[in-house]
Amino acid sequence: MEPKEIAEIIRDRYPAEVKEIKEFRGQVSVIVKKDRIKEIMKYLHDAPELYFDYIEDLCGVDYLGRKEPRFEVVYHLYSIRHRHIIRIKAEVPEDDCAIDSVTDIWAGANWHERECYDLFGIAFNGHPDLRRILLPEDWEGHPLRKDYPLKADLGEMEWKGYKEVLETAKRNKQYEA
Amino acid sequence: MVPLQWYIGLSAVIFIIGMAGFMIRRNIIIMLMSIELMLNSVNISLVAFSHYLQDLRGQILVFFIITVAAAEAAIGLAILVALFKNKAAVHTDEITEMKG
Amino acid sequence: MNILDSALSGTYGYLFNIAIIFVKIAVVVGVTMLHVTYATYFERKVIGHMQIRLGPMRVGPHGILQPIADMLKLFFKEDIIPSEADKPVFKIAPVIPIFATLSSLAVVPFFEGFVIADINIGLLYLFAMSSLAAYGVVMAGWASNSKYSFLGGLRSSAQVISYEVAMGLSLVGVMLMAGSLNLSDIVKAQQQYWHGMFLIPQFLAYFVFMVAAFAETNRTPFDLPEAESELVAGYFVEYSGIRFAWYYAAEYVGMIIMSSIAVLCFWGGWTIPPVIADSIPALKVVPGIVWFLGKVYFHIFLYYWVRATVPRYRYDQLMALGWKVLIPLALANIVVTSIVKYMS
Amino acid sequence: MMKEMTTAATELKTKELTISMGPQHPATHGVLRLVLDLDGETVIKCTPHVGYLHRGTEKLAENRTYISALPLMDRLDYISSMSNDVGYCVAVERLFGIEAPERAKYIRTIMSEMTRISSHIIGVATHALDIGAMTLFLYSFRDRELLLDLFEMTCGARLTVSYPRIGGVRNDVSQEFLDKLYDFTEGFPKIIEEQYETLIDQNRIWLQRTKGIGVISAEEAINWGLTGPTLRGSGVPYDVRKYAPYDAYDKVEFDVPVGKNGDVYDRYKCRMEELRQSNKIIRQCIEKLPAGPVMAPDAPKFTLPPKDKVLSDMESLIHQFVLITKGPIAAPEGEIYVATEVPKGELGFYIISDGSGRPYRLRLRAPSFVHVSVLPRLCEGAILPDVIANIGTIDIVLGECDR
Amino acid sequence: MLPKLFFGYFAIVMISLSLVVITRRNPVHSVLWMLVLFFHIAGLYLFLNAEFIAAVQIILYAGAILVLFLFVIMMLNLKEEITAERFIGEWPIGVALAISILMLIFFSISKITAGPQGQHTIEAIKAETHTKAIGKVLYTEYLFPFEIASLILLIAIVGAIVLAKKRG
Repeated sequence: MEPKEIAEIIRDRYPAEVKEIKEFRGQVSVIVKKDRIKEIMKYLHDAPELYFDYIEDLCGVDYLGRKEPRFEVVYHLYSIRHRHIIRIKAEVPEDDCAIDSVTDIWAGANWHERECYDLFGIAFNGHPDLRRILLPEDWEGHPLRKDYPLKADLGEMEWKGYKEVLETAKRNKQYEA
Repeated sequence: MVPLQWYIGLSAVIFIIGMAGFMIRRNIIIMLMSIELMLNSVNISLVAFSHYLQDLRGQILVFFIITVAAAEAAIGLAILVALFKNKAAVHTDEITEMKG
Repeated sequence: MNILDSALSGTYGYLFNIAIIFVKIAVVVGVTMLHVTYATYFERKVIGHMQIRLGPMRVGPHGILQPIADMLKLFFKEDIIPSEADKPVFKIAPVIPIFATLSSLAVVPFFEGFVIADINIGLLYLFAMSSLAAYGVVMAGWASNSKYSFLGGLRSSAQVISYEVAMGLSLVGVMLMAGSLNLSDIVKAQQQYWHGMFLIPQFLAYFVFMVAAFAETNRTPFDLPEAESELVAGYFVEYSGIRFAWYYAAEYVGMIIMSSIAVLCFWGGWTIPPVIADSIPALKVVPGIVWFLGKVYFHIFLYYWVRATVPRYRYDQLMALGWKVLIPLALANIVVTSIVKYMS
Repeated sequence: MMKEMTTAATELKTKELTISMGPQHPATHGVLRLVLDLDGETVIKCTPHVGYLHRGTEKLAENRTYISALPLMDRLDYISSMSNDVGYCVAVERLFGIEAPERAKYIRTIMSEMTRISSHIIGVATHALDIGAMTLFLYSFRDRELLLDLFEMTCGARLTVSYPRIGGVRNDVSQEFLDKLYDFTEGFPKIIEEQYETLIDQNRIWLQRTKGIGVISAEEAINWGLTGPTLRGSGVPYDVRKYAPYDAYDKVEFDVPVGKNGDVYDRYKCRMEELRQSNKIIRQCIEKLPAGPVMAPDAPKFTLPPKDKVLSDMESLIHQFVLITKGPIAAPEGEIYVATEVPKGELGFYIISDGSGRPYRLRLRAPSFVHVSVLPRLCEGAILPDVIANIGTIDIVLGECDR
Repeated sequence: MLPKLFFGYFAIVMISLSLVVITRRNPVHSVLWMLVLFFHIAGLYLFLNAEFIAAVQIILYAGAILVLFLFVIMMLNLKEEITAERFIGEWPIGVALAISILMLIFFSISKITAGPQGQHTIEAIKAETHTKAIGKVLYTEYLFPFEIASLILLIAIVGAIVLAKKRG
């Protein structure tokens, strides 16, 4: 089935949930609200003509200052039987940074959700074991958020060659278009 | 030539030590080992008798005692494992289930 | 007169006999330890060539001095004892296997008439000593106070007890045929046959014995107690320096002992089959020790060969093999041997 | 009384032993840490801990241009860096809407398949080494050495190659390379058969250690998100190279080997068969290799020009300057998910572009990450040595898992 | 004189070892001291011309039974004994009881009279080898008890497996 058709099916079934359908280079994203995400996912997994039995990917995206709500949780679903793919994007606002877990639909989502929690701070309701995964358990902050600094300010301990590089970069900035 | 009585005396002392160990210790492992000690002391006297009386029957008895000791150790330790699985206790005071 | 007196009495009196015994012990232990150091070298060379690499090449020509360098390194390495270890047990544990295996050498006849103690229960003595070697492993596993060594120790104690049975039973056939437990007598008994080795009538026992011997010495495919990929190094994971070297040496002495038992009980020891000796009389000139060592080296090579070829058994499979295959086979061998012996 | 005893017997068990396997452990293929709760030797609970190699690749990539993010991809699965680079380049090309020339596509396919061979032989060999068969390990490293030499011949690096470029490959391959590679492919199937398979395939111990161990059914494997040979061992013929071909995969003939029982042995067999298939693909690619350029005509906008050109040609100098400071021009706004089949499984790149020269978000869907997560499912209820077999069979690289 | 010296050494060491065995707090140490004790017992057997019994003593007691003890101690991981009330309320009572029985035995030892001598003189055994001599007696005169012993072992094997088997 073409991704476009799948998106239409989802819109027909959950008209209130689907906010937008986007297409780029043949790939279709369905942007949905987060409240009934588990129901939608369950439907996508169980419906015989869709049968998305394989979750390719689950990740978070931070749109700080670009869009509201701030976060998106992106699901890439694939059906090995029907060979079609769809991208579902659930919007998660910053003040209610939680979404339902899909772990009991796809066991493979377990660690992806943990990673998303670890790096973005998006909580997954109903996740069996929501702990930090890549970072140490006592880590502060969620590094993939856009407001998380790429690099710590080391002050005096900084390698002095790096300062020169920074200064050169600053001087060159004016030549950029 | 060492007198036979010396062997019997040695055997008796070890037997008594084993008996004392059985009575005053409360760790079942040590108690089982005390039993082994007692059986061994008997073996010593049996071998000594056999040597002095020039008869191999004493040593045959040692065989049977070793057999029984092996069986006893196996069963005793199996009971111990079973008990431990049930009770996580190897001190005799705490094992009073048999009474009831 | 008891056994101690008999050992000490002789034509030249106590002192001379004691001196002779000490000289023999020194020669046997010295030569064996030299063989052990070079057994490690040959193992690395043999397995290296089997695995399309060269093995040690740096120390001396073709790495010939490598074992000496290894030995020196192990001697001078720091001896680390874990702080939570049971120190006396931890310290004494490595001595037991090397003591047990080296004392096994006492009853091994290397050639006609050369044996430190020609006792009548030679084979039983060997069993007794090989069962002792388990203590070193179990004690090390327990005293290190590490979970990996502990698991290694547990596995090893179970393994050694199980395979001891199979090994003992496999040699009963040999005992029946030879009618003796004295190793020299067993060798002589083999000379009565044209083939000159019990290997041919007792091939089943030989198979069981070799498998059990691999297990007793903790060699591949039965190296579970020290499986480096599961238990890192098993029971001696906490050992270093000279204490580690004792374990290492004991393993190799154990291999030599097991190979010697196999050679003595199944391959005719220092003799060659009468058929061959009669057809090529020139071979009779060759001293017995040459045949003995040749056969022992073949078995040691077998150890290396197997190590380079097969994967490792799993713990439960190892137990199943020991109890469900080897012991029934050994028992069947005993039954058949006794029936044949009774009939003839 | 009797009833109490029996309930006590079923409820209370022997004290469990918790052991920490890793992060420094010879069988964990890197810095994986498994916390195992053991009852005797039976694993009751297995908790993997990953992240010891976390380098923040995704965060770093967000702050780099598309080109300078390429070397990060080398270091994901460091034993199959070529496949990761190819995957990344395919993804970025699709985002930019450009196409690599045919010759470059074939070269990339050759390189990916060479990587697959070298990765699979490492996977199988270390697996065998963990189980105790060490000779296979050294045999296969001999053959991997030849492949690494060929990599070195083409791009100067053996491990972290950074050879593919957005819009093609860095430089053309030499005829000597092709000849040597062709010679390798002539002899390799025989090596597989005579040296690898005879050594362990008929070995009773190997069969006992692998058959019926770590069984996972096809449905369950899909549900867990397994990919690559780990999934195909369960009998699911899912292969991105067939389902969504990229590079020259739609122009070559190959089979997707699948297993039947989904146990350790079937996954091992799948890898062995894939070696042959990869060998076949390489041969076809060499035979069909078209002539022509190895960079797309509009590639200078995306990829650094050669160094000698920069020093002599004004155009190239400008391109170099712009690419370094701003990144590739004209990155369209949008998002794309591209999956590629790397040796370990499906490596997915989800790139969100905001129209600048840097990816707004670069998400890496790493197969090893998913495969590690299935370890508790495979190990619980098994015994300790099976844990080793299971770690080997999912063929993980922790650099990719932790990113 | 030499035999008496030997005996003296064995007696002193064995008695002190058995005291050590029953007084260790750590059962593993206890087992290890017991191992040394068994070696001395085997030595004593050699001294009494019972070489086969000596070998069996080491193979069975040291090699099997004690390893079994060690195995169980390690498996259950019983390192230290917790001190609490004893089997016989006060330990001096136990010791007194033991010593009184010891006294009784010692008084009776002096009354021992040796029975009739058997036909297995040392020379006869030497000529035939100890193992063969013992085997002959065991498999002729004591064949029936020997078979019963094997039954005992069988029952012990079955019993141990049934007891230690996991339920459910």
